Amino acid sequence: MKENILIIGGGAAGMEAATQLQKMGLTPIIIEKSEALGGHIAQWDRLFPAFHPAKDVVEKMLDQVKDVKTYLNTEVVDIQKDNDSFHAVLSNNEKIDAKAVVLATGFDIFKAERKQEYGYGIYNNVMTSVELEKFFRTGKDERINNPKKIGFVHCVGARDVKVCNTYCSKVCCTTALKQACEIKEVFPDAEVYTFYMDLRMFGPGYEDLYLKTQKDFDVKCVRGRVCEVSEDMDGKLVIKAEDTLFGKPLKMTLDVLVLMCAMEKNKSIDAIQQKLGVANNSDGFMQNSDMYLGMNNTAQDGVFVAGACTAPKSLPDTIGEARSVATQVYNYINR
Amino acid sequence: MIVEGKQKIWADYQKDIPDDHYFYVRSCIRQSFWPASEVTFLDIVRNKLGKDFYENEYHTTCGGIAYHSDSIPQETAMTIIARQFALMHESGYENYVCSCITSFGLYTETLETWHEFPELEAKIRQYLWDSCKKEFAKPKYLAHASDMIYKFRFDIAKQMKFPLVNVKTGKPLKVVEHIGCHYSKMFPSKGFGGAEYPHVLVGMVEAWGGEVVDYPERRQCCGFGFRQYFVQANRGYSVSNTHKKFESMEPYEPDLIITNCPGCPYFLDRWQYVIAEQTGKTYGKNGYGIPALTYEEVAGLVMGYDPWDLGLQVHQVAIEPLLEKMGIPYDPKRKYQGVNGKDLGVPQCPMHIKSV
Amino acid sequence: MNSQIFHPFVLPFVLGMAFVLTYCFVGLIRVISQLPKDDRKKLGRSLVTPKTAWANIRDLFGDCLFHVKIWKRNPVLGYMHTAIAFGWFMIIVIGHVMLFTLKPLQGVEVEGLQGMFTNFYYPIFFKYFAEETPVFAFLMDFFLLMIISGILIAVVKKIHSKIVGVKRVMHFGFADTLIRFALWTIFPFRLIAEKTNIMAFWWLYSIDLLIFMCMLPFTRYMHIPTEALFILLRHAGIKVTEPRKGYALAELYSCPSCGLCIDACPMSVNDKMSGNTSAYFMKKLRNNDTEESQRIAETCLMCGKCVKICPLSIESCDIKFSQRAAVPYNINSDHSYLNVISTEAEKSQTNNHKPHVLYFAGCMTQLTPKIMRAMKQIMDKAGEDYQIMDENGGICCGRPMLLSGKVAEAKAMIEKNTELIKKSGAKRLVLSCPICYKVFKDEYHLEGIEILHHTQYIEELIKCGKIYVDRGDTKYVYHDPCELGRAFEIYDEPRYVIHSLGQIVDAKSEKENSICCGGSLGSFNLTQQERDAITENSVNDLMFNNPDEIVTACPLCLKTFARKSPVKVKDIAEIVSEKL
Amino acid sequence: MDFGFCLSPSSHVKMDSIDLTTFNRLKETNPDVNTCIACGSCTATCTAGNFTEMSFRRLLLMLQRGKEDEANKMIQRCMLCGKCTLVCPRGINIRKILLDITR
Repeated sequence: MKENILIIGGGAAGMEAATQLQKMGLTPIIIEKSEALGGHIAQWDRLFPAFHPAKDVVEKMLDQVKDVKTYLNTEVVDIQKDNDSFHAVLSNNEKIDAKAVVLATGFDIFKAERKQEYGYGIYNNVMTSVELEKFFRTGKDERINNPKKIGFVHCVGARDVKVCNTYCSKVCCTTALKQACEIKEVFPDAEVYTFYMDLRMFGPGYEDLYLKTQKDFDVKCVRGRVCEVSEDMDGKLVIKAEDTLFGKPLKMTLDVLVLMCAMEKNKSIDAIQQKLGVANNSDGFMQNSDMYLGMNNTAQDGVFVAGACTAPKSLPDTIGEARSVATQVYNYINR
Repeated sequence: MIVEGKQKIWADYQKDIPDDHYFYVRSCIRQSFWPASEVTFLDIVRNKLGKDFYENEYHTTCGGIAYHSDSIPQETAMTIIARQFALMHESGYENYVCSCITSFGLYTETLETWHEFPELEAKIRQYLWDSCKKEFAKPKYLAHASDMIYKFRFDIAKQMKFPLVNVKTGKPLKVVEHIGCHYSKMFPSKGFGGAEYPHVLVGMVEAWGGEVVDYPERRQCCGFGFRQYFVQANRGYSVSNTHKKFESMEPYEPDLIITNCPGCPYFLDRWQYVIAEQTGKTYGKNGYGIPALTYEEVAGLVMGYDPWDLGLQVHQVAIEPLLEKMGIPYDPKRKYQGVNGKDLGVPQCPMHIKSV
Repeated sequence: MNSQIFHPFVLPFVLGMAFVLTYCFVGLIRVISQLPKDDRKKLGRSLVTPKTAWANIRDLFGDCLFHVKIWKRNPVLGYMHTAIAFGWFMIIVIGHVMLFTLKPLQGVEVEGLQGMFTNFYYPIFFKYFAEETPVFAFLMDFFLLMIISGILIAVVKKIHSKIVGVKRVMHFGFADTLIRFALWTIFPFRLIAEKTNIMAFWWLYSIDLLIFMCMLPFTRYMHIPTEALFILLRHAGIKVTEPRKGYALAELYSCPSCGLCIDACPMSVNDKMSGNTSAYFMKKLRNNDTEESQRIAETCLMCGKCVKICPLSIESCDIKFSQRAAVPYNINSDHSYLNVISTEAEKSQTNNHKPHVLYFAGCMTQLTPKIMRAMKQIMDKAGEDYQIMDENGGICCGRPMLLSGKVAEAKAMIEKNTELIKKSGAKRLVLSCPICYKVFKDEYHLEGIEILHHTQYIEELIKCGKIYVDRGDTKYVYHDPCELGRAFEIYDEPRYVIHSLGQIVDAKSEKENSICCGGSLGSFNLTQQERDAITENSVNDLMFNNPDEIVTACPLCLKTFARKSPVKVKDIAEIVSEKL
Repeated sequence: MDFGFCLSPSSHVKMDSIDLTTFNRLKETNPDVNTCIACGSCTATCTAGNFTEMSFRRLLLMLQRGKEDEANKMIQRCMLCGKCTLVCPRGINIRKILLDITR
């Protein structure tokens, strides 16, 4: 049994699904559009809730897929289903036949400039959570210059009908608190504020992280959304928000403002997704057949989904789904 | 500040508007407060730029003030508007340009509402017929008068005599641009540059050699806020809001404020006097205020109109320091002379803010 | 025998004796002068009143010399203390008797100043200066050996306290350690000097006495002279008013730092917390360490166990209380809003019905509504004519405010509650919370109204047949709440009630030895983790005989135990209502 | 000149210039003050809150937003009964903090 399984996307979901499928005796093939495997997680410095280095996880995952046939810098440009096999054409003109397709295309980061009132791309010291993570990884970012006051805005591009994203992006709350602690580690004298609408600490150890953020790191969590950002004469950011717990508007000057950008559906796969007959759900992510028992299945036989392509997910969620998709594919092949 | 970021937004929020042939409607407030501005506008577009802007003596208020003060229902306001459109239609025009921001906002709101609820449009059509026996056609293009000046800003720049430059230092004047709330805050796509970083006035200032200051309270309302101003007891809110803006812009030392709304220049101008009376503080240099001008007045100034013909003497804040900065000659004796040289009398000088 | 009347080696002793007597005299004057005028009068009266005079004599002997209370608690320690104190006392007494009865000495010509001092040093260094008769020699040697046997126990206790049944002992500083060694060596040196008559040991003996007496005022051994004064003051009925003045000062110096309260204290579940015990508090306050004594005063649970077991009955909780009250506050309370409430309450009592029983649940019971429900069921069943005073929330009884040392502020609440209670026209007031009970009993003036805790009330209902309960075979253990047990010795009523419901087993520590649940409002500083440790220890103690259920009579104990108990925790009213 | 109206103070809490002395002093002895999650249990159960505006949750926020006068006024209502401490899900030693604020 050496059936080809086409896995589109070489991030956490794609790599983990490939690892499991290979162990099951199938032949996974990973198509990754960027120049390396690892996806978003490879760009991350440390993981919540326990500040675990992302590198450790990524390296282990990479090691597990070292024998998996992988195409880098490659996209699927066309795909057809013929009876029970799929014929894919890659951007390098290679053709691949596979018995099943796993969509593990993950997410895109919300384009922060779309929330114009936050002035990303206009004010010098407004940055995104992804850029801050890069700073933690590399120690370099010209916006971060011994800041004294740092603010985090939650739900940028999430839970916001104004940008047509009404869903919760799930991981940003915990990420914000993690990053707030980390920036406090780098600049212990800085005052750090997070502006949240709700703090959704849904996983094990997350609430502990929240407590630690407040108690050990003295991060000030303010319930209220930053509504507008301006720049003052010194290039510092003047923000306005309401402290909704206090019932009064706040105004303060910050040196750096970090926008916790939401996950959005990775749209670069739209054309292929359409050809495979996989629809989107109301949040714009891929529609699986049902959220309980069919979370890896789609309306199309032989086409499976895993990871953040169906909804914003944390890394453990994604890995769990990748493992379950492998079982689904295996059962499908041996049906 | 990353200019490229703003330019990208400006590029995203552009609208196509026709070059010529407009049905022009005046603003209730502007023709009372700044009558010369509308005269100047028509003079510029008709005589300096050679465009066709038609006015009809039968047009009335759009009903915006009553509507925003909650004294007439939306249908009434819409019927009034339908009548203006009927006048435009009867005059053979299909491009509508209004002088008032509130009107512009209300026209936009009305057109968008009719678009979403065609049955309402049908109802208003009936109301208009029942009340006036008129039929209307919706304008093909709706623009605000400042959109026109924005559109022709480079043509105006070609005829410019006094750029927005301090003749003594050679440096560009620092200009605060203040957009009327109803210009694009309700419908960002209907204004040049959108709601967050509107370009309509910035474009003019930059085309005429000035430098725009972006201060933290830039987005704030001038303080008019219909319900706040109309009730005397609430005027404290109005002046407090204006005060907040001036406190925020003060460190930038702006030379003038340019506005595109009927109320804004009025409140930004008169409240400077009230603030000075109450706190003793003035925001310009040497006890002067910061002149708050309409875009037509600024256009008129750079094009070399006589300041007193532009009606700058009706501003509370003395204009002379700005004229001197720009090197515009003026005759102080003419300041308080009427149309035929009639002496209008010199107003009393306030305690804290210089009027001459 | 050296037939002379003076030798320079007596000088250290004489110096020491002079110093210590002067110090004690000055101290006595100071304490007396710091007493409020009324207290001084009380003291004077008590000395001549036969009843108190007898009590003084009884306790001076019983407590100071024989340490009766320590005997009761721990015979080994009792012997240790008696041996040293009584033995030393006897040596001094017999020495003086010898001095005046033995012929050879009366022949010695003593005159003037020297003669005065000889009265001091003769009995002490008798064997150096004179010959004893065999009877006296035997008595002196007997008591000397008795003291040394006591000291041997002390040495053992110091090396390994558990042998003598003590878990935790005080940790002392340099001065206390030095004087202890001085004390331990005084008597062996005396023995050696007397038996060998080596001059060096006479010197060592005398110098040892000098060290001991000079250090005495600055160490815990000051309790030896102070205790006598303290007993007199206590019997005069004097109370603590200020933390370091008058009576409190006498108490501070009377505390021998014996450390018995350390093992008794509920906080002694770990080393860190055992530093919060009364012995340390007294020591810090004696040393004028205001910050630390303040911290301990505010950490104390105020369970009163240390006071109960103190061999001297030192009221350390009162001193802590006065220490709390001594803190200045920048913001004072304003409870003027309570005025409005009374009119509200009046409105709700328009029907003019005067209930027989008024039930006041209290704040803590608001958090344990099952107690209130059970009480309602019981009172309904008993057909009582009752009214609930705070069904929709009431005014705090004032005890927690008092515990913070804010006496005047507590008064506002006490007055308002008094007014409401009196207005109700009820004859009896039933309380579910011992915290309330304590303050109602101590601070409220409710003449003509009987104040009952619900344990007492339920017992009465059962006894007079107003309610009938079924006896089951559940094994209950009863936890004595501090403010019901130790404060008012209500031990039997709850046990009677529980006994009529099922089997009652003993806890390891009971009644006056009951361990605080850890939830006490008395403490301000304890963290949740520290409280949890206390609660766990207390639960373990209650679980000693594997009961099926823990029964308590305090809503706060109930709530606290419920966090940590392996078995169900119920209020006494609850178990009664279950078996009605 | 009397206009019949006047400048009203801004309702904004100006975080750049507020005085946090009391809160910072509290934080040193009670690191717990940072851990409130504004669940409101303390307010809901408050004995004094039954009759007044007393709310510990709000009190803490007042101190964090520089409204010391308001906080000082509110705290006078407290009866120190300790119910708040018993219900706090974060185990904040509220009674102790209340006492410390008034010192």
